[in-house]
Amino acid sequence: MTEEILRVENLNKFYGDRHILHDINFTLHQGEVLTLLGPSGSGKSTLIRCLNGLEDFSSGAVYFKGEKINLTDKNWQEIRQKIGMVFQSYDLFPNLTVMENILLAPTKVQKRAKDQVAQDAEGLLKDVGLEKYADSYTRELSGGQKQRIAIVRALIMHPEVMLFDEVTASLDPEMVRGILQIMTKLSKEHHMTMIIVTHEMGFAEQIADQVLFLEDGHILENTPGKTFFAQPKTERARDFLESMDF
Amino acid sequence: MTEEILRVENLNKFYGDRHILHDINFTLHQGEVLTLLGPSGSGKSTLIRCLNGLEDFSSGAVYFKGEKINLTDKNWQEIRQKIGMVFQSYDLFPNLTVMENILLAPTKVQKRAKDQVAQDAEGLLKDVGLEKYADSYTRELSGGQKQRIAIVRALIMHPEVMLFDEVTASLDPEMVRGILQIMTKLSKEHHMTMIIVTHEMGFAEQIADQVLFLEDGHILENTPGKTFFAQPKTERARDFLESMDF
Amino acid sequence: NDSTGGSDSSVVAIKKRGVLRVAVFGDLPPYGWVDEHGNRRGYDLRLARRMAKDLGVKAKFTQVNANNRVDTLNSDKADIVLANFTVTPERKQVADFARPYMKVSVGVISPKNAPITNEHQLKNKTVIVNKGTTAENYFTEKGGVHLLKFDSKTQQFNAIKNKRAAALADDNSYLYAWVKRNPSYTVGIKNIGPNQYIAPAVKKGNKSLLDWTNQEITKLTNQGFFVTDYNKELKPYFGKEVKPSDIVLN
Amino acid sequence: MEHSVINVLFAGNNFARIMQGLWTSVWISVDSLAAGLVLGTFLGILRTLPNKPLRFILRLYLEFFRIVPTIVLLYLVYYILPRSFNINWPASWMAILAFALWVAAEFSDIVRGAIESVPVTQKESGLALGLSKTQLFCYVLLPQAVQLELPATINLATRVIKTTSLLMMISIMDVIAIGQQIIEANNQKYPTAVFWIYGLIFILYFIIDYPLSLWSKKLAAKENR
Amino acid sequence: MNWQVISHSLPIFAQAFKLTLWLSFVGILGSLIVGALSSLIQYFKVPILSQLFTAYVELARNTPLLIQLFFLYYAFPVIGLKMSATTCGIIGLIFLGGAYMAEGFTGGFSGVNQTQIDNGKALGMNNLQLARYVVFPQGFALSMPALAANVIFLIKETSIFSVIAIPELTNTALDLIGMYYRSNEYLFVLVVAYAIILIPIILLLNLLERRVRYGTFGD
Ligand SMILES: Nc1ncnc2c1ncn2[C@@H]1O[C@H](COP(=O)(O)OP(=O)(O)OP(=O)(O)O)[C@@H](O)[C@H]1O
Ligand SMILES: Nc1ncnc2c1ncn2[C@@H]1O[C@H](COP(=O)(O)OP(=O)(O)OP(=O)(O)O)[C@@H](O)[C@H]1O
Ligand SMILES: NC(=O)CC[C@H](N)C(=O)O
Ligand SMILES: [Mg+2]
Ligand SMILES: [Mg+2]
Repeated sequence: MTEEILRVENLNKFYGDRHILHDINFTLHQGEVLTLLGPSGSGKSTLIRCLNGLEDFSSGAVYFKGEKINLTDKNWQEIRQKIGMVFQSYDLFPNLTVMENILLAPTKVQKRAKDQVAQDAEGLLKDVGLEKYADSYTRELSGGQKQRIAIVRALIMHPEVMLFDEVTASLDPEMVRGILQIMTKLSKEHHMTMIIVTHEMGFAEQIADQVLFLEDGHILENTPGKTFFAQPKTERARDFLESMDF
Repeated sequence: MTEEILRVENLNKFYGDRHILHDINFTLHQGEVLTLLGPSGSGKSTLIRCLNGLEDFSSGAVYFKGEKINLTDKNWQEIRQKIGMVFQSYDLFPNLTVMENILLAPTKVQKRAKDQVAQDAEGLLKDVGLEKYADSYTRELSGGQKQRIAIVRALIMHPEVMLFDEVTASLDPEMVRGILQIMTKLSKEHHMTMIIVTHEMGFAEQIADQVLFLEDGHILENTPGKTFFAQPKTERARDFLESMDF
Repeated sequence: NDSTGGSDSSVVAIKKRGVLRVAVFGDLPPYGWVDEHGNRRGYDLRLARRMAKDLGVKAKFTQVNANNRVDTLNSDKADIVLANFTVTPERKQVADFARPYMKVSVGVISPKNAPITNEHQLKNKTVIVNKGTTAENYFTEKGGVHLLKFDSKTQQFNAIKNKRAAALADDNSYLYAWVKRNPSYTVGIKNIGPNQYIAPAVKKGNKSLLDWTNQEITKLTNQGFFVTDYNKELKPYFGKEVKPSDIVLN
Repeated sequence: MEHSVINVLFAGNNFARIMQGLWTSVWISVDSLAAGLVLGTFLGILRTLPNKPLRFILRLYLEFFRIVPTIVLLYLVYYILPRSFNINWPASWMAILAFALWVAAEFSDIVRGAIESVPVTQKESGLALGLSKTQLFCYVLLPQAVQLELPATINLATRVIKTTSLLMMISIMDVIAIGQQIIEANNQKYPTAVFWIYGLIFILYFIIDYPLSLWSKKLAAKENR
Repeated sequence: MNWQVISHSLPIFAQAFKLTLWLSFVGILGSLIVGALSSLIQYFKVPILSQLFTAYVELARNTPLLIQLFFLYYAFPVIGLKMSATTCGIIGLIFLGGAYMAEGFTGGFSGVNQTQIDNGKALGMNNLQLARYVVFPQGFALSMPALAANVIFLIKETSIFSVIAIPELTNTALDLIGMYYRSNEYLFVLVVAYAIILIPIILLLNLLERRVRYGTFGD
């Protein structure tokens, strides 16, 4: 098997008294796509946020390329440059233009040369079909366009893993497809390692190498993608899959 | 054919200079379900809002049970008691309890006796499985629960038509199904006349007697439900249906 | 509107009302001030109470500062001002003064260790005054000094104690009393500008109260009321250098 | 030094008088607020009506009170109003009048803002249920607006209370005026009286206003959840 | 109304007008600096300093400027700290204004979506970078309405400087009334003077506020 990128060991998370994530274990290898499925409130967002330090956790460990991540702010800040993340609410910085949004982190955080990054950015914008919009403000863009920019903004950091949390959930149905295509391309052509939370079952089925099915903060299934959709092991997962199509 | 409930004749609507709805014509009969489909921005919400006077229109007419609706505030207020409407953003009144939300209009507007309506309300709450929540405030409810209350709040007025504008759009996928089931039951068991705007194609296919396909404010197709989904007449509608499933 | 305002404060109206409304100072011992029990006291206050008594009514007080005495009359907030109100030609145009009951002149105090004893020493120095007083008017017209202007006595005396100016100018009659309590200061200039009088003032055109007050002052002067008033209210506050005849008219 | 603090504060009935001055400030605030809130609610509702001239006039009213500092306002009401309009009430009433007009102006803006910020969808849901404009207003908009405006209203109250410190400018024996009398009467015996008396008044204002501020913050935080 | 009285008083009022403008300007500038600083310190919960600034904000916001000035000007010298009236006025105004501005900024900063901050973090920014590139620029735009209201409020508060003998507009008017008894005329000039200062500011700020509300700030 290829190189191990992320490994989670016995991760537990509490909000106050509430035990939100129970003994989470899994491993993600180079180039793999892992899909997190599960009903609303099962802890998918919480888990994915733990993986780049937006939430701290109570016990357990996360390993990045075999090295245990040490839970200081400083260290997370380093790690996050290697782990890209895109959220449901396409949150571009509204006070900046598209290009400024993209350049901010590489120039300020990674201190890369501006003109070089800009060139890079133009390439990526072209890939997602938005090269015309470099100097627009984000309010002039549709939801789908914003979300594509958000993906570019994460990719420009040259991350080794990408985390996607329901990136199509707030989009008009007609916009969804474009975004899913970009993600598919990212996996198939660029072999990006990814963790994806989604409610689009068709898409998940097509892209997932591995499926983690969560309920109430427990991993109920950790199965190769094909197997999960063809014959889910648990009753709960079967119900869940059924409820997803009317 | 059964009695005619709503008829729209040559309706045109402008926002400032922008022509939003072009010569809309259609008829809705007692017990029928009409589904409004079309891409985002095509004018579905605008049209449905014109039908109970939340938007005024520039020319054309709406007939309710054969009588032309006269476009004064006073008259709309009368008509609205016969036309129920539920929106995407489950807007219960946050300052009232569930029961108070439901009782407000029948007691204040229709001047019905409170205890009688309350009894009625309990029945409806039981139908949607929320009888326990009568005295809760709405912030304690989930999105799906709120939306069910909003439907009850409209039904208690004994409307002759119900208008639904993307009522499941802001809900978690698992919640969607419950709401769609309630609407199906309303049509199949209670023979409610309904106009439904939705992005749930499976549901639309199953429930629609008639489909209006809108684009840019024009009616591109006005077809019986079965026909539309099996063999859409226009290229545009075909594209649209395709884009809806991944 | 003079006539309506005047009639409100006519003697008849006052008697009918049973209250004489008097504008007085509240922070100016020993003329008009409030003691630690909350009672209004002073030379002006004794006069006010006496006038009310002679009118057969109760006295009710409105506390004013120097710069709103005229407005207080004009807007009918009081029937009469007994707040050490110096008679000047300008003021006669906006209020009616009755017969005077006190002599006064502007004086200047300064610290004993840097005394100012004649007007030339004030040139280009900072001088504290109270807004709306004859002292302010005098220096404003004369020019040549920098004025620091305060609303009330409390403020101006605190300011001089905080050494915010070389000197403070005000009626010599208070200054005598004040330096006695604050012995590190001296009334370096005892008289500057004209000798003037202090009189009760009523709203312009209020003839009825004006006439009554004139008679009253005459009567009280004859009865020696002001000497008694002086002995009771002022004398304890003054040093030996002040004699009753410096203040009281006869 | 400490000895003299106690002495100044408790000489005669100094302390009781300060408290009485404070009470004057408080009840003037309370009365002005009561009157101002009623008038302001009314004006605020009028400002949401689509009548252009009316809105313009009410806007002018608001801007006038925004432009004129409160000291000046007190002067205008206390000294000019009686002369020009023959309204002559006791000083405290005049103060209440001035404050109430000011509160009404500020509050009308709060009310308008709150009513307008009730989401449009709430209005539409009400209309869709067949509620008339008045019913919509009474059962839906107003109750929600009241909740929205509460923190701003409490803040306004703290400002009114603080502004009572200007009352001494129009011959009202408020806590500061009385403080000054005491300072003057004790100046010789206790030269540091000025420090302690002003210090006490400073603390007293804080004791009254701080709980209100806290309350308003709590409510605002709750709203933002 | 006597126009001659008015025109005679204009040079004196002009003097006071300039002073009011100058004091307001310095006071507002200082308040903005103190306010921004204090708000950022509170936002990032800098230990000790943040408690200190919270206490300051509460103290300053919940006491009247008048008594703050009395204290600075009349009471402080008693314990040996004497400052000129102007210094006291400006310090007082900044003391008060800083607290109000801090609240304004805090309101704006807390209006910045948590998701915006998450995004910034996810891009690897540290706290300083978050403050500089995310929280401050967005929060500032959001705080504009509150800051604008504070600007107007602080300009009006300079009228209270009259109690410490600073010859600004209100003091000048009350003084002239005390000397020449022309209340109508002088109060008229006074109100007009405030209108001249405040109306353009109100208009300007309305404009700004509208731009913020419609999200066009930053164009
Ligand atoms: N800040 C918080 N404080 C307390 N509880 C929280 C918090 N955030 C989330 N939770 C709880 O943690 C659980 C998991 O939430 P999470 O958002 O991870 O679910 P999810 O699987 O992402 O759901 P969805 O599909 O709706 O996004 C839920 O029960 C939620 O109520
Ligand atoms: N208040 C308004 N002022 C101006 N234009 C408007 C307004 N409301 C809607 N529009 C425009 O009218 C057109 C139709 O909008 P409408 O909301 O009816 O579309 P829709 O079909 O309901 O879309 P969606 O599926 O996104 O809800 C759009 O182009 C929209 O931009
Ligand atoms: N308050 C005062 O000092 C009054 C001063 C002087 N007697 C005047 O009338 O102007
Ligand atoms: Mg989630
Ligand atoms: Mg719509």
